[in-house]
Order: sequence, then structure tokens, then C-alpha cells
Amino acid sequence: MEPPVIALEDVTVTYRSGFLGGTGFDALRGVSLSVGAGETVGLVGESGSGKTTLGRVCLGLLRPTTGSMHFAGQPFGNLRQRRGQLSVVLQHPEWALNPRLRCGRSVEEPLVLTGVSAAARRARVDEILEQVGLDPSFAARLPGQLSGGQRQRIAIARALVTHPRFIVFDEAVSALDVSVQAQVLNLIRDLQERHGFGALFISHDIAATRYVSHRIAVMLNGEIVEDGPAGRFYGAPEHPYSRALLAAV
Amino acid sequence: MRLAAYLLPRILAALITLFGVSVLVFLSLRLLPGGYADILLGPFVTPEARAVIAQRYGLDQPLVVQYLRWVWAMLGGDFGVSMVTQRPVIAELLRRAPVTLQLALIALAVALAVGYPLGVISGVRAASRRKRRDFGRVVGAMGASVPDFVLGSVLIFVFSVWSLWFRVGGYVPFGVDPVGNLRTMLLPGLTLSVFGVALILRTTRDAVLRVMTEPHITAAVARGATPGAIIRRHILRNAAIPVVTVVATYFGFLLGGAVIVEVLFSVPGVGLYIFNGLLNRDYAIVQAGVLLAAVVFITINMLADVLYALIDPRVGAAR
Amino acid sequence: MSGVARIARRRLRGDGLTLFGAVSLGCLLFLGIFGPWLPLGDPSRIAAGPRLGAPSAAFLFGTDELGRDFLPRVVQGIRSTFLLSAIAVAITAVIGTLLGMAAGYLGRHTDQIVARGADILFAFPALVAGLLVAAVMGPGQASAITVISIATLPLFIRVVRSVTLGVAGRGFVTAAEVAGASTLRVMVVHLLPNVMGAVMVQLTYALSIGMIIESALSFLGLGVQPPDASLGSLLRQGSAYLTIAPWMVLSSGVVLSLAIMSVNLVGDAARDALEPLKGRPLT
Amino acid sequence: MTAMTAPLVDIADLVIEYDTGTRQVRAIDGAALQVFEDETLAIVGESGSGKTTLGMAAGRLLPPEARVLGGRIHVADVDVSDADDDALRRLRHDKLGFVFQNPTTALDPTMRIGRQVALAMGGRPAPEAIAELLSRAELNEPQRILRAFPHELSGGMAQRVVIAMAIARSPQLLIADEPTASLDASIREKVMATLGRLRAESGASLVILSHDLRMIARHADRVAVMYGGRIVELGAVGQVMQAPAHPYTRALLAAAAGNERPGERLRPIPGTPPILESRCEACAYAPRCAFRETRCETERPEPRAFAGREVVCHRAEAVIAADQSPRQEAR
Repeated sequence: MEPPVIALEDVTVTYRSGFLGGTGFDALRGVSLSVGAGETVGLVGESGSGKTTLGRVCLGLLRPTTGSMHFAGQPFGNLRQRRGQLSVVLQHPEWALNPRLRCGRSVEEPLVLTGVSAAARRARVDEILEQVGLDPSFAARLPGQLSGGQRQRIAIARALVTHPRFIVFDEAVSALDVSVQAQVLNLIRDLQERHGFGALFISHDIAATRYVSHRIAVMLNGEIVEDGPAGRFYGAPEHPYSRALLAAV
Repeated sequence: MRLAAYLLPRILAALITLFGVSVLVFLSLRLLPGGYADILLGPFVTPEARAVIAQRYGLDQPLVVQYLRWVWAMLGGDFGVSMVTQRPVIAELLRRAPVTLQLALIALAVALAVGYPLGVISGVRAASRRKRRDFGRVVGAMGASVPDFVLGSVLIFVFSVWSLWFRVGGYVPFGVDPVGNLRTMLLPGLTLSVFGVALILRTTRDAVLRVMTEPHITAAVARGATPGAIIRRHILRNAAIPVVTVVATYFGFLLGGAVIVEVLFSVPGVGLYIFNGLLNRDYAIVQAGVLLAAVVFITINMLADVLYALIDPRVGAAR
Repeated sequence: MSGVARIARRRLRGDGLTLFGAVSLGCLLFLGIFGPWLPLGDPSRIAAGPRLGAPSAAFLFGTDELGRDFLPRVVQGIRSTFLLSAIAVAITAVIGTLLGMAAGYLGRHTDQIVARGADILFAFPALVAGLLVAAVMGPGQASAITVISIATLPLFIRVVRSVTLGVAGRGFVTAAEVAGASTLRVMVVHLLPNVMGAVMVQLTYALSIGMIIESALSFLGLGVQPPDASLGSLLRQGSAYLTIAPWMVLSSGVVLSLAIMSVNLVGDAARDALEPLKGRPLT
Repeated sequence: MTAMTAPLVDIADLVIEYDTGTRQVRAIDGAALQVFEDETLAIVGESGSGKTTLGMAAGRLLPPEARVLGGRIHVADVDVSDADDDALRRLRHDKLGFVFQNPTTALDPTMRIGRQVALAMGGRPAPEAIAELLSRAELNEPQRILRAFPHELSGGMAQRVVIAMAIARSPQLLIADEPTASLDASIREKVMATLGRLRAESGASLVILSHDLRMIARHADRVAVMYGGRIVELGAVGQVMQAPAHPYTRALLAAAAGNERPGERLRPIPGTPPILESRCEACAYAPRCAFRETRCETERPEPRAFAGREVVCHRAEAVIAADQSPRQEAR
């Protein structure tokens, strides 16, 4: 059987704070989580529960204090080794893109970093823009001329342009309006069917999360308190906290 | 507890800064071509004098040892001896310090008394009337742009033609003749304050405008509070936070500006003393004076940090 | 681009003060740059007119104690005051931007070291530091440039550092990091263009501070040395004859103040454009 | 509904534009709305629909770049757009209460909670009275909270403080702008419940501005759907949510995640919301509308009563008819 794209085993992250690092605070405690190819795992929980920390660990931006992390069966290594293999889509559409770069430049940056030739880059950028539902002419625009939904599409195009094996969506639709949110959620589902990447979908919005996810993990105080198929979150999940989250839907 | 956790790193940082400043001051004069003995003694050096100096200051020792001795001597109150008067520099500096302090306090008092209220008024008006053009900008731009020596020169010219009540030069200590003292000190003090008025006015105006963009002001308006009450209860305290920092910075300017104004108005303060030390190549004075000014400035900034923490409850709290 | 121009024009129309600053800065820069080729007379020609002559049709700003025409001397002063400050500030801006970006983006030890370094420089009141520098390096242009750098470097570092901190937390920087971009690439491609606005604003303020420091040092005789003239050294020259020939102090003083003010006004406008403060009325 | 009594809020033909510095943007394009006593009305819409502008206009709290170009706003018999500063202040002080989106910024960061609440109550309330008010807003340990600064409170606690301040003087009208949007999902429901309970106890009316359809369905009596600066559908929550008569309402419900069954696909609305620069002489929704016909693009629809509600649509009949089968579980 193919190893999961990303696998965390008993990961703990401790932040040191205070003068001379006196007190420690566990942002994550003994978290184990794996995401398979073509699978979306939703990660829900309130602010401060450790969702974003977990996302940063999965992206290789933060080293676990203890525990192990594997990428496609291999030890994670560092981000340079993983160029083109993983990417991220973040919350604020207005901050997702460098306002000084034309969108085409933003989208092609991961390709530049993996050493793709200029001609191949241009073709690939046009192709991926079309896949996220944007006209290739958007490549010449500056982010300031785009709506929030369009910017988030560009960000998704940038995340997908190297055919990564793993993508983290960190509150990627939270700042979008209802109708745009549906567009982007559908886009994520369709693109995953097509490209087969593994995804971690981090959100405080359980309704959006269960719509795009195959599995959902619920975080509370740095621990995963429930991890089950998304279908369960349309009915009655086990953990009382999960049910509290669902009450607001 | 919160205050201690906030202040401890700052005190540490201030000590590191102090250390850096002392190293810079130390090195700046020791590493000169010609050597420290030349500097201390001027161009006419006899070999005997050089030997005496070298021994006295341990100039044959490694730099680190020299530095430590120098610091140790200062901790014991020995900041060197003036070449001209052969008196301890620190005594001379301390004797003149009250004069400069008086000058600085006059300037600071005027700057705060004029700048802060005008800044508040200007900020509130600018927010309410949507006008980019208002007196705050004009006064601020002009005050920040006329250098003190230009203003001072003009004042000297004016009052040399029409003497009026003020006097240029002829300093008398306040204790001896309060009125005579003020006659000589008010002009240089006011000259020094103009930049401060502009600085504090601009900072206050910006701070007020910034506070007035915050939702809690809208919330207060929505509760039906009167403009006066909103200004008194919500704006003044919030806007004071950046002003505290700027006042500390202004103090640094005052220490430097004192040099110019004291030279211009012949006020016998620290600035004039250091300047004359420089002209006489009496470098022990310059060295000690610069160090002292930096120490005062660092201390003032520390105090500002404390004040800041008292005004803004968010300071020092975990993010 | 035309959008920026349009906004600039709209701003200027409703704002005479900024317009005044921009126009007078333009005129002063023109005089400073093209002064030597303008038919204003020779600044160093002795006995071109009477000694300490009052302003007249022939000598608009009067003459000095050697009978030199004061107008071309003031123009020469504008040139050297601007030039000296601009050189010092430009060098400082480059160094300060690099250090501030490094401190803000790399964080941790780099941040600590740079921040402490900035604190140390900041602890020297500018003119007091000027005395020390003059003692070490001797009076002259190099001293002036050094003092201006000491005074303005901490400002650049602090502002750039804090702007960098804000930008570094944004999504596009994280995305580039995840894509495997090197630290240098992130700084050059993603951070630098986004801190430039703040750098430009700071540049104008630093320039006005630089001009004040340069002229103050020259006024004290520690900066530009005769026979070269800066606005500060002209004031020094004039202050010796303050009571009998006040036009020397007045003309160079007014021009100096005007120069600093126009730089300040343009800086204010740049900052307003970058970070508009819109408070709400209290009713 | 209490249609017989005079409405507490009466807004008609309201037109508001913003001067963005480069152009005029019309945020409210002829909106009409009445709020009656003792009811909860929700105004829903996406960003840019004009809901916040409408809510703030009721207290004349708009930012200065906003211009009211026409129409009428009466709140508790005060003509808000015409009142002088004093009358306006009295209205806000005695009859209105506002709850803002982000509670931590709606509180003065340098002032202790106790003093802020006291200022909102007016006079010199006893500490017990302040604590009592905080307990009514379901804040445990009011004594500790009194001494706290805003940054020491969680978002949920801060919002309860803001709510307590809003009801401190028993206002007749509460306006809450996205009151739970900045809070964690697990406490949203509780904070809304508190707000609803306090409203019911005091008999005030509550206007909730929100984009969250599901939350509104649980907490409002009537709902007003905004699009392009107008109220396009207005009626009882159950009716509007279960059988929308405006194509935009219908599309919005179909696009919102949360109503779908497992495996079912969301149906996004094609196109983007309009940004008006002047009066819209057609239906603003027409370019995105599945039901549009030629007159939708040439003729501005006016409000009309239809199927027990008010709707601004030429094609409402067709919309209702098309909606006989699905979508029965808006809860």
C-alpha cells in the first residue's frame, strides 16, 4: 500500500516563552495524523486550539519538539528538498499575493524555484489559470485589480502549478462571501479529483470543512479529540466538543 | 509581576546599550593615529610627559585592560582631568549641569504646554472637518523646519536692536537673581522649545487621528457620549502613549540642541563646556561629556518605558 | 501609473500647503543642481561689490565682508547642503534598509544584534555625537556625513524592521517559503518592494534631519570649511556681522528653513498617501 | 407581527453614496425598511450589499465620506438625517444600543471594564449594579471582570461586555453588526442566545446585520435580504428561507455550505456582485439571474407584496413555482 503523503506520529510542539525561556507552553500534544494521496483531511477547532501550529508543522515551517514526521514514507528533511512537492493557500485574500508582482509572476514562482524553463512556465501558467477558472489574461494583472475570490483563485493556481503532492488550506475560504466560498470549495474538490493531491483543510467553519473533506479531525487544546469520516459530521459526532461545533451550523 | 517581566529585559537591554556606548566612546579616541597621549597633551609633547601619561593611563597595556581600567576609574568617579584647568572633568560637568537642565526644562515645559493641547485640538478638528489644511499642519511644518540656530540668530538680532526685557549673555544663577536669570534663560529656552512644540504637536495630532479611527471611539459616539467626554475619557489617554516615547526622544534633541543654543546665547552650560573643550583640544572633556549625555539619554528612555507601561495596560501582557 | 498621477493631482488641488512645499522644493533643487551654470555671478569673486553692502538691485542678497556677492554664495550653499545631506542619507538608507529587513525577517539573534546596535547609535544625541566625531575625524564634510548617518541609521532600521515584521507575516511570504524560496529571494522579491514605500517616506524625514545636522555642524564650524559654502557655514559667517549686516543671516536662514520645510511637507504628503489617517467625527 | 403600531424604525427611499477619493460608489440605492416593536429583524447580504451602511445610517454613524443623498430615516419618531447633534445624541443615548463585530476593538484598551460599563450606564452606578448588569449578560465572576482590561478577556467575554453596555440603558432598538462573526464557532450560539434573551426580557427590537443565513434562521423573526443596495426580499424567516421568492435569496441558500446533504454539490452564484456608481435602472441582480428576461435588464423592479412578503423582482412568481420540490430543510 502506498504510504500516506504526510504522516505525523506523536508530535508535540512546545513554545518557550518568558524571560530566559522559563515557562513552556504545549501548542500540540501527542498529535498523530496522516493524509493520504487524493484525500482531504479537515482540521477544525477554535482559535488557539493548535490548528495553525499543526498546519505549520505539516508545511515544514515549524519543527516538532518531539515526535516524527514523514513525507511520502521518507523523513521530511528540509523545505529545499521538498520544492514543488507541497504548497499552501492562506486566509486573507488581500495578503495572499505580493501586491508588487503581476499575478503571472506570482503563479510561476514555484516553477522558477524548481528550475522550469521560461517557455514551459508560460504554458503551464496559462493552463493552470484556466483550470482555476480564470482567463490567462489575468497573468498580466496586479493583485490590486482583483476581487477577493479572484485572488484566492490565483493563490490556488500558485499552489497547484507544480503538481504538488500535498497542499495545506489554512482558513482558505473563511474571508470569502457565501457565494464565492461555494465557488472556491467546488474548485478545490474538482482540482483534487483531477490532480490527486493530499490536502489538509484547516478551518473553524465545520460546514465548509465537511463539504470538502473526506475525513475530519477535531482539535481542542492542542490535542485531536475526534478523527473520523466527514459523513459522521452530518449526523452525530462522538465527542461533545464536536457536537458543540455542529450546533452552530 | 507583569511590570517586572516587562522591565527586566529592558533594563538588560539598556545596560547592553550603555556598554556599547562606552566601548564606542573609548575606542573612538584610543584608536586615533598619533595615540592617546598626543590627544591628551596636544601637539607639544615632551617625551617625559608622554611617559608620564602612558604610565598614568596604562597605555602600554592591551586595549581590553585599558578599557576595564577606564570603566573602573569612572565607576570610582574619575572621568579624567581637564588639560586646561587641571581639574576633574566630572566636577566641572556637574557644576554646569543645572544650567543645561534648566534650559531643557524650560524648553520641555513650553513644548508640552503648547504642543500637546494644540495637537489634540488640531487632531480632533482634522478628523471632524475632513480638512487636510489646518493650523496643526502649518505650525507643525514650520516649527520642525526652522533650525534653532537660525531662530536664535534672528532673536539675538531682534533683541539687540530692541533690547526690551531680555538679555543675551551675562548668565546669573537662579538662586542669586531669579529675575536676572530668567532674563537670560528664557530666550534660549524658547528657541530650544520651538522644535519641541512642532514635534509634540505633530505626534499628538497623528496619535489623536489614529485613536479616532478605532472602533471604540465609534462605539462611544454610538452610546451618545458628548465630544468633550469622548476626548477626555477615551482620546487623551490613548493618544498620550506615542507622545511619551517622543518626549524621551526630544530629550536627546535637547541635549544636542543645548550645545548650539548655549554657544549662541553664551549660556555657561554643559554644551558650551564640551564645545569649548573640543576647540581647546581638551578631549577628556569631550569624552566624558558625550558619555554623560548618552547615559542621561538612556536613563530618560528607560523612564519613558516605565511611564509607557503605566499608561498602556496592554504593555507586557502576553500576546 | 496614471491612477497614481490622478490621485496626486487630486490631493494637490485641495492642499495648498503640499503644493507650496513641492513647488519650493522643485525651485531649490533646480537652483542647487543648475546653480553653477546660471548667470548669478561668481560666488568666490572678492570685491565684486562693496564690503558688507546692503541688498540692492545689483546684489539682491547684499555682499559679505570680502565684498563677495551673497546671492551666488547662497545658491552654492543650497547645493552643498542638499548634496551633503542627500549623500549621507542615501548611504544610510541602503544600509538601514538592509539591516532593518534582516532584523525583521530573520528575527532571533540577528534581530537582537541589529536592535541593540540601533539602540547604541540612537543613544548619542546627534550634535553631541557630532562633537565626538569632530574630535576624532577633525572638522569637515566626512564628519558631517558620519554624524548624519549616526543620527538617521537607527530611524531607518526601526521603521524598516517594523514594516518588515508586518509584511513577513503575510500569506505570500509564507507561500514562497513553502515553495522553497531562499531567504535572499524572499527578501529581494517579496519584502524589499513592499517596504520601499516606508523607506521613501523615511528618506524625506531623514533628509530634513540631515540638512539640520549638516547646517548645525557647519554653523559651529565643524562641518563644511571655507572657502566652500553651505547654508550653515554662511550663517556662521553672517552671525559675526549680525548687527551690522543682518541680511547675511536672514537670507541664508530663510532659505535654509524653506529648504527643510519643503522637504518636510513633501514627506508629510508621501506619508499621508501611504497611510491615510481618517479619524471619525465625534458627532 | 405588530403591524398595527407605528414602526420603531421607518426607512424609505434611502440613497447613500461613498466618495472613495477616485469615484462615487452607491452603497444604498433606494432601500425601504420598517422595524416594529419587540421583534428581531435580520438583514442579510454579502459584503458590499449595503447592510452595514443601512445599520449605521439608523444611528447616523456613517463615516464622513458617506453622503445621504435622499430618503427618510425615522427612528423612534426622530428624523435621524435632519436631527441636530443634541437630539441625535439623546436618541443614541436613550433609545439605541449598538453591538459591533469585533468586541476587543470596540472597548477602550486603556480603561478597566468596570469603568467602561459604568460610563455606558450613566451616572455613578454602584459596583453591585455594574456586577449585576454583567451577570445579566451571563458573565460569570463579574467582580473579576470589572477589574480586567479588555485585552485580558476572551472574545466571547468581551462581546458579552459589549452587549451588557448596549442594553445598559434599556434601549428600544438594538443594532448588532455581525455580532458573532469574530467569535469561535463553539460559543457563537451561546452569545446569540444571550443577546436574544436580553432583547426579549427588555422588549426592545433587535436588528442583526449578518451574512450567516443559518444563524439568522435560528434567531430572527423576519429577514431582509439585501442585494445591490436594496432590500430585495423581506418577510418572515420561515417563509423566506423555505420558499424564497427572490432568485438571489434562492441562489444564496443553494450556495451556502451547511444545508447540503452528504455528497450533494453546492451551487455557486455565477458572476460577481455589482458595484453601483449611480441609480440602477434595471434589476441589479439580472446579470447573474437564472430567471431573467428582457424587462429585468431594462426596467427597475419596485417593491411589491407577494406570497406574504415584500419582494423586488419581476419574476417572483416563477421563482416560487420553480421551488416546489427541493430545499425543505433550511431548518
